[in-house]
Amino acid sequence: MSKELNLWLDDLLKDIKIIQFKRKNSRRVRIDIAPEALPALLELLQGRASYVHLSAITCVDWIEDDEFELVYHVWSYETNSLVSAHTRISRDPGVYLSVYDLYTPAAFFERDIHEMFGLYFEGSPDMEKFILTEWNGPPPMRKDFDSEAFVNQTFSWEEYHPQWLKDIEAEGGGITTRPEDVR
Amino acid sequence: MNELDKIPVRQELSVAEGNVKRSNPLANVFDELVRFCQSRSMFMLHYCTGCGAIELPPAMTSRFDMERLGIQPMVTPRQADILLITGYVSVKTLKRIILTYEQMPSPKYVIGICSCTVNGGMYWQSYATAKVLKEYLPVDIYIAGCMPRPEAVISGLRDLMGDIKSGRADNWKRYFQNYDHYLGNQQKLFGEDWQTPTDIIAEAEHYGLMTDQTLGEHTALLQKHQQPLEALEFSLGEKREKIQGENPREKNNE
Amino acid sequence: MRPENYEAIKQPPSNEFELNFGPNHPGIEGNYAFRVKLNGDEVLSARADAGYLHRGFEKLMEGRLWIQNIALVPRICVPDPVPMEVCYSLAIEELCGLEIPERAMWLRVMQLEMSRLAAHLFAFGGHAATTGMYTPMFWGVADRDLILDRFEELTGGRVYSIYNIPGGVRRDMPDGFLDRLGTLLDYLDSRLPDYDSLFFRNQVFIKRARDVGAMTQEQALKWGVTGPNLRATGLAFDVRRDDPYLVYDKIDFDIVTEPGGDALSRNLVRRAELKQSIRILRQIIKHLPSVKGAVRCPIPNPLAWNVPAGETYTRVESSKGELAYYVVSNGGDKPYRVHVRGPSSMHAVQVLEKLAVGSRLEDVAQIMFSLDACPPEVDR
Amino acid sequence: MTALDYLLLISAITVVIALLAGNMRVGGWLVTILYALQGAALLMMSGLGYSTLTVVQSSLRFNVLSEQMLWRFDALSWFFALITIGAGLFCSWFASGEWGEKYRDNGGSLRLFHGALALNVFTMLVLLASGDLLTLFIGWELVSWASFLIMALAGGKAFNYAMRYISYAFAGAMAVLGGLLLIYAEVGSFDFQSLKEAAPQMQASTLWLLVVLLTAGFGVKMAILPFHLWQAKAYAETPGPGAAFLGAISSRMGLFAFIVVIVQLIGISRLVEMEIPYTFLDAQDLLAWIAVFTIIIPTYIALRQHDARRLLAWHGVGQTGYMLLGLVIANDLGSAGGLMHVFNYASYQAMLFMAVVAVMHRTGTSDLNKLGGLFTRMPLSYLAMLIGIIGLAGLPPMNGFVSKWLIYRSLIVDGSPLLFIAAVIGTLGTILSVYKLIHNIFLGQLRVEHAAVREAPLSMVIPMMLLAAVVFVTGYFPGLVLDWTSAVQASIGLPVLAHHLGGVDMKGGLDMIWIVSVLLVGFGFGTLVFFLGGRSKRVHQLDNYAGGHFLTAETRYHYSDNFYPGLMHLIGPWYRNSFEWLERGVISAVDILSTAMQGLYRNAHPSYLLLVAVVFALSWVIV
Amino acid sequence: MHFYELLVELLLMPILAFVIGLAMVLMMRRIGARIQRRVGPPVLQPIYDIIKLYSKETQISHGLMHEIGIIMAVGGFIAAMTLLPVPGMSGLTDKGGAVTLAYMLMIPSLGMALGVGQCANPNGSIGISRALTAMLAYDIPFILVIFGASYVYGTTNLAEMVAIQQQQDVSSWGIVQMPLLALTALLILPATMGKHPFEIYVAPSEIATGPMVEMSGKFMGGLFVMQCFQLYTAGVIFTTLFLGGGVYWITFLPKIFLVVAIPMSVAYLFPRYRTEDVLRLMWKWPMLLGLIGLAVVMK
Repeated sequence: MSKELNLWLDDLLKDIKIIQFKRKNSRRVRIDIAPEALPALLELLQGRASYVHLSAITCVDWIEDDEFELVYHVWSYETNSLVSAHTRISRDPGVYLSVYDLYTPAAFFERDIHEMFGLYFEGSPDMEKFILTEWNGPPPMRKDFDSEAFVNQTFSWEEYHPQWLKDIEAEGGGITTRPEDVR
Repeated sequence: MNELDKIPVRQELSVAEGNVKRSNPLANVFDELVRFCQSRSMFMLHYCTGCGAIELPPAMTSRFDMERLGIQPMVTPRQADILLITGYVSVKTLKRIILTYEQMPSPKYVIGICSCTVNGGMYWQSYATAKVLKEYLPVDIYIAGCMPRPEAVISGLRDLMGDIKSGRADNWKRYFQNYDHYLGNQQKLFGEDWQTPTDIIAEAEHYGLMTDQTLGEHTALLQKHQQPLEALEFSLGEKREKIQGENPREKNNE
Repeated sequence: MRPENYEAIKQPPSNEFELNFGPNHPGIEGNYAFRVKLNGDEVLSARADAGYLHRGFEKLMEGRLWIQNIALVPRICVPDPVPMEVCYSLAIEELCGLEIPERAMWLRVMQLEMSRLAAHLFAFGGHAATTGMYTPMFWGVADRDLILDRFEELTGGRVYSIYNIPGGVRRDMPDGFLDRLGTLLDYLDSRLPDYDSLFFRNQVFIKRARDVGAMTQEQALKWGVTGPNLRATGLAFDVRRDDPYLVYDKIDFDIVTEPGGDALSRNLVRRAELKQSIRILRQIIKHLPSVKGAVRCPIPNPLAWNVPAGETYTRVESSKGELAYYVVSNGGDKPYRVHVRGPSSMHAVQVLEKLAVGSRLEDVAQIMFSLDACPPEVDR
Repeated sequence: MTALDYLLLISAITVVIALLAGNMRVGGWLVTILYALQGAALLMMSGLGYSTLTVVQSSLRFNVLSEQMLWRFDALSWFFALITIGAGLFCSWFASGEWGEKYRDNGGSLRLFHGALALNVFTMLVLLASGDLLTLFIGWELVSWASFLIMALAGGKAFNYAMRYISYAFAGAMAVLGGLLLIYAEVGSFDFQSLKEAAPQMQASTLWLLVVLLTAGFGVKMAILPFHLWQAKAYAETPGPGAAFLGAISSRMGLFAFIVVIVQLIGISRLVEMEIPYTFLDAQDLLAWIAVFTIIIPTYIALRQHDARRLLAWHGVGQTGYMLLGLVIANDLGSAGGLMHVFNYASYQAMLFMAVVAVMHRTGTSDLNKLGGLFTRMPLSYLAMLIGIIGLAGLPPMNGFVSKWLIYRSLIVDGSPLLFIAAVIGTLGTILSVYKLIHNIFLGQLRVEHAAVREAPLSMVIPMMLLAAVVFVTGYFPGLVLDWTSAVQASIGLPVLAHHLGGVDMKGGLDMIWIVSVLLVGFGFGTLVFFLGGRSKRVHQLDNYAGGHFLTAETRYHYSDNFYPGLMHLIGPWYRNSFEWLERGVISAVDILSTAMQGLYRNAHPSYLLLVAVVFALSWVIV
Repeated sequence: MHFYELLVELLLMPILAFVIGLAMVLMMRRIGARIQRRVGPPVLQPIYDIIKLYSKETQISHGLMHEIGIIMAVGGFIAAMTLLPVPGMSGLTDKGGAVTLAYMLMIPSLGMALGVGQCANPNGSIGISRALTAMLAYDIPFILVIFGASYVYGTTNLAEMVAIQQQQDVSSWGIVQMPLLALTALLILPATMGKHPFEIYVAPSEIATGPMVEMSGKFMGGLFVMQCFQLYTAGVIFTTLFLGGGVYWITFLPKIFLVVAIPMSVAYLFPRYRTEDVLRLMWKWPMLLGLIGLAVVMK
């Protein structure tokens, strides 16, 4: 039964022109689709093909292409298979449609992506900050945010070379640190 | 001799004020009794600030049983004596930790558990975690490890007990005495309008712990931003209105 | 918490008041906050507030070598770290097309199930403590500690074992380990009746937990609930069976369901899963000696390992629910993007907010602990 | 001129002065002084209170229909008059200062207020002085109208509640009138003495009718159970100290009339003989149970109120039950308890109302959900309320404990466990709701808009403090009041309680001097133990535990509404407003009946009437 | 002469109560530890805790009422202790009997309630609301028991009750005379001590330990002292009403410790009830038993 459904779905999706379809194995399907068509695809998958479980929405920042890739992982409890729908949207202005009306869990993922990547989802119920409520910097998951530089600029470090160690070193012992390792 | 043995475990920073003997021998005995009781009854705050907290339940429960040593978990900072910082502190948590620490009644002790409290640990790259805990709070004891085992935690607590008994564990006084220093570090991280509801300066004055290090440029900045949170003393007459009139904020509004 | 809020603002005349569950509160799991508005003891609105444990894992992982991240991932979920390692390793293996030896698979499953046992024992204690019963917590944590001893023997670490590496596991188990594990399982088996009569069949507890935080199967599916919480609404779904990984398809175990969907059902599902995990471990003890071979396959120099470009979505069943990693590689020596889908990111946020509204003050903590939400998974 | 004449005369003058000078700045003080003069006149008769004097006649008397109408004071009247004048004195004192000015500025007529208050006192004194049933009835009617006057002063909603009261009062007066006519028909005289002599010979059925009519009639004023609906709202809406006065004494007039007619003239022992058929109850039990339900039901209604004045007014209804219960038990302990409770209750109820009015005066609201944290701003009002609630809840060391103790003890002696438990349920309910009262007003978070609130003015604080002193001193030395109640017991023919200054002489007795002293010493030791610890540092209320969060001023961090949710989950469904339904049903029935009557008058066609007459005639002929 | 003896008694009784109470707290914690399969605190732990709390350098107060509340709580118990007869000392038992005692014991609760109210913390207020509701639950059966005992012994004077029970051997003890009432009292004992499963008002995971939420240092120490008195009171009242009271310390002490140990040993096996379940439970079984017992003793 579930095999048949899978095959039916494969046939169906292969016929649609605007999408790229790729079956990885019996349980994983990758679909690449234009951003305009993605909600329609998800509606189809959810409504007609029983992909009721939104496992995750992932955002990938392809900074060289100046694009965000959004990946919607949906799972079907009936056919036991997972469809990953990939779509790419422009980094600027970074606005996309919410799929909250189809999948309730989308609210969390979209909110998360909003604060981590600065990508805004229209129609999402809650775009308030959640994890980074007390963070004033840029969205940190963007590739152009350099965490290490920020850390070096903001925080100071524990002195790894205290007086007692210097005393030991003066006697000719201690831990040696190569100059290039000193930060 | 191994060189590691030469490394002092404890950093003697200054002469501990708590250790100053009083001239009256009876008072000395009394002080010792009090310190003994303080060391044998430590209430620890129930605040899982980081992942090291996972080793606290084993230390508390049947296998290691902290209550043997008189250590009990307590719910609110008001009842607690020791604040265990169990691991990395994100900036958001650090604000709560400082709030909590200031609400604790002294003598209070801070224990930094896990390597992250020393120098950021494996999150040294992270934009979200504060690295050196002792810049923001006076830490009494570090228990290193990622994460330290329950035995290590208990051993650290026993060291603290020894310190309390001998009067050496008085870092809480340092917070009052060097408030400007700590506040400066906090302001650097949280922005200059940072304030907590606890009026540390007034408390230092109340308990006679003011030094010339207590006040400084940072506390001046604090007082500029702070709406003074005076205790609601009761009043029978018109006193209130005067205070309202002197309210600096209202003046600013005009 | 903006300081300027200390300024006088006229308070609205209102019958509501606010209460903060957490971050410093025994009714909250870990470092997490839950702000509720109440009238009397009825919750009118609830708002989750996370980020106290945020370390930016996903960002950190982008800056480290593939192999370095193995040390980072278990720290995402503290009570149940092993599935994190396994899931991440599986992702790399899939990207590289590595075939890991069968013995490594069995060892991984053994470790996963031990971790599940430990996490469930921990979860009961927390749930019991929210209803004011501390004895199961004391017992459960002490018994969990015995499992941690076995972990230590197997891997060298009590909590964070970092035993899995891409391509297998770090080392084979010591001699006589399976016997000691068997003894431990016998002990745990013998303890279960005590737990039953103390806790699972305690009438007062049942009275407290029944109909608390109840959701129907439709709601659970709609809200993206997974794992034991989904099974407690009567749907027999388990990633281990329905999207099998490692050698779970060779192992015989039942998927336990309960019809109620409330805190009690969730608790009973975990209780039955303890039994199932013990059963799986017994099978492993029986089967493992017959699987010979290496415990890891040859891998390139881990310090200069360029994983082929590609992306993969791997899922495992952790003790909290469906755990998934989406790993993208651009062919470099570091991951281009790792996305962790912690099961609690649903349970601790949306589901908790929805279940808490309309419930009673007494039950808020219980709902959170019965969902077995793990805040670090949310914060990452 | 006897002392009673002076008293009534001064009281009448007070009314006149109040009406003339009420609006003036000194008017209130003048009236207050006149109340003090009334008190002095009363003290001239203080022999009544110590059994050295049995009766003081008034020289005013005249004959109507061969019946001599006369006015006189005995120990009972004196005891009640003491409370009345005391309440009047403190209330008018309270109203004379800033409160009155504010009242006048807000458009109220201070002249009418003082006039109505004085009129109330005067009519009550007239009622208390009644020497026969006819004067009793006249006094009764006067009091009803005077109360209506003060209740209706505020207009609007208050007027509606007052109208409700007056319709109840009319119905009650009709019942009393019926009872009096029945007595006249049976006894042939309105004289007290003749009724007392005739009562033992009366038939049970007549007596039943009499008891039911009179208890119902007097009960309306007391607001005992089926007739309790009017009181709380009407009292709560009365302006300021008027509510304190009414709450303290007004409904006690019903109890007075009840004592005079039922306890004194008919006698409780006669009630015991009147058994209710098919049950094991008699009339005394019936009254006791009515009293007990009057305790429980209004007390638990009070628990649900979120307006401070309503809450207190409902407690007023509930506390009536204790007095009635004590008097119906009618042994030495019980009746002393009931009578003492009249005094105690008046003292702390007036004080509680005053404290609430003081809070209203400063903050403009008595809604328990809009207040909080006023302790630091109004400490003396808080002290008054604290002493008041300890009294109301019946805890040592205040006087409320003594009267309740007497009632409990009488129930133990009487061997009535169910009544005892019911009374305790009432007490516990009182404790719950008074804690809510004091917590929501004075404790908890101080609201931002109340940050600049000041203590009430001295003119309001001093009466409260004096009443607080009364409450504490009569709790410390209950013998002071027990002297008076013993005199009353002797005068109305009940067994007299053996007592001393500190309490009750009996096996398992009570000595409040010891108890309170040890309590005070205990507090002293508690203080010593407290000061063993270091000096305490006061912190701001926002420096508070909030789960590790930062509290801000706009956070509502005060638990006020639905204060006992756990209890309400259990007993909440039992609040069905049955009595409201009943009242509405009766109103509808009366409405239908009156419409029908009206129809008969307006649309009466002679043919219908003829038809009816013919049918009657025929039926008479045939039958 | 007699007056001075009385004064000495009044001074001694609270001190003894406190010391015995400390031992009871230790016993409670040890019993808990044993049930939880661990060692438990050292012998002097309760006294360490109290000394530590009183010796805190920072004493945070939320205002005058916060302080007076604690004074009332401790002082009220100190006063109430003089109404409890112990071997050789009857204190003020003849100045106020069982009913007075029942009401005196509400003074500390009231004091604590007022003190907690001043803290302006809703957690505390909810705790007090729950505590008062629980009081409403258990006080009704408790008063019923007191009524029954007073009726049977013919007095409310606790010392006289002891004397009556001591007239003969065990057969004259209250527990033999009125077993059902004794059972009622035993059922409500955990509730009067505020122990599981009736520990609704401290409930750490719900309201962060309720009334204690803002208590620190000596305030908390006061509550610890109060707990000692509370356990002692529960033990002595039950013993006096039903177990023949105390004539010799050697028999009296085991009795009161036994009475306190019974609810303690079941306390660690239960979660806590919800508030309304406490009410329902208390108003159902103990009331029913008590009423039947009352009917039996009153015939």
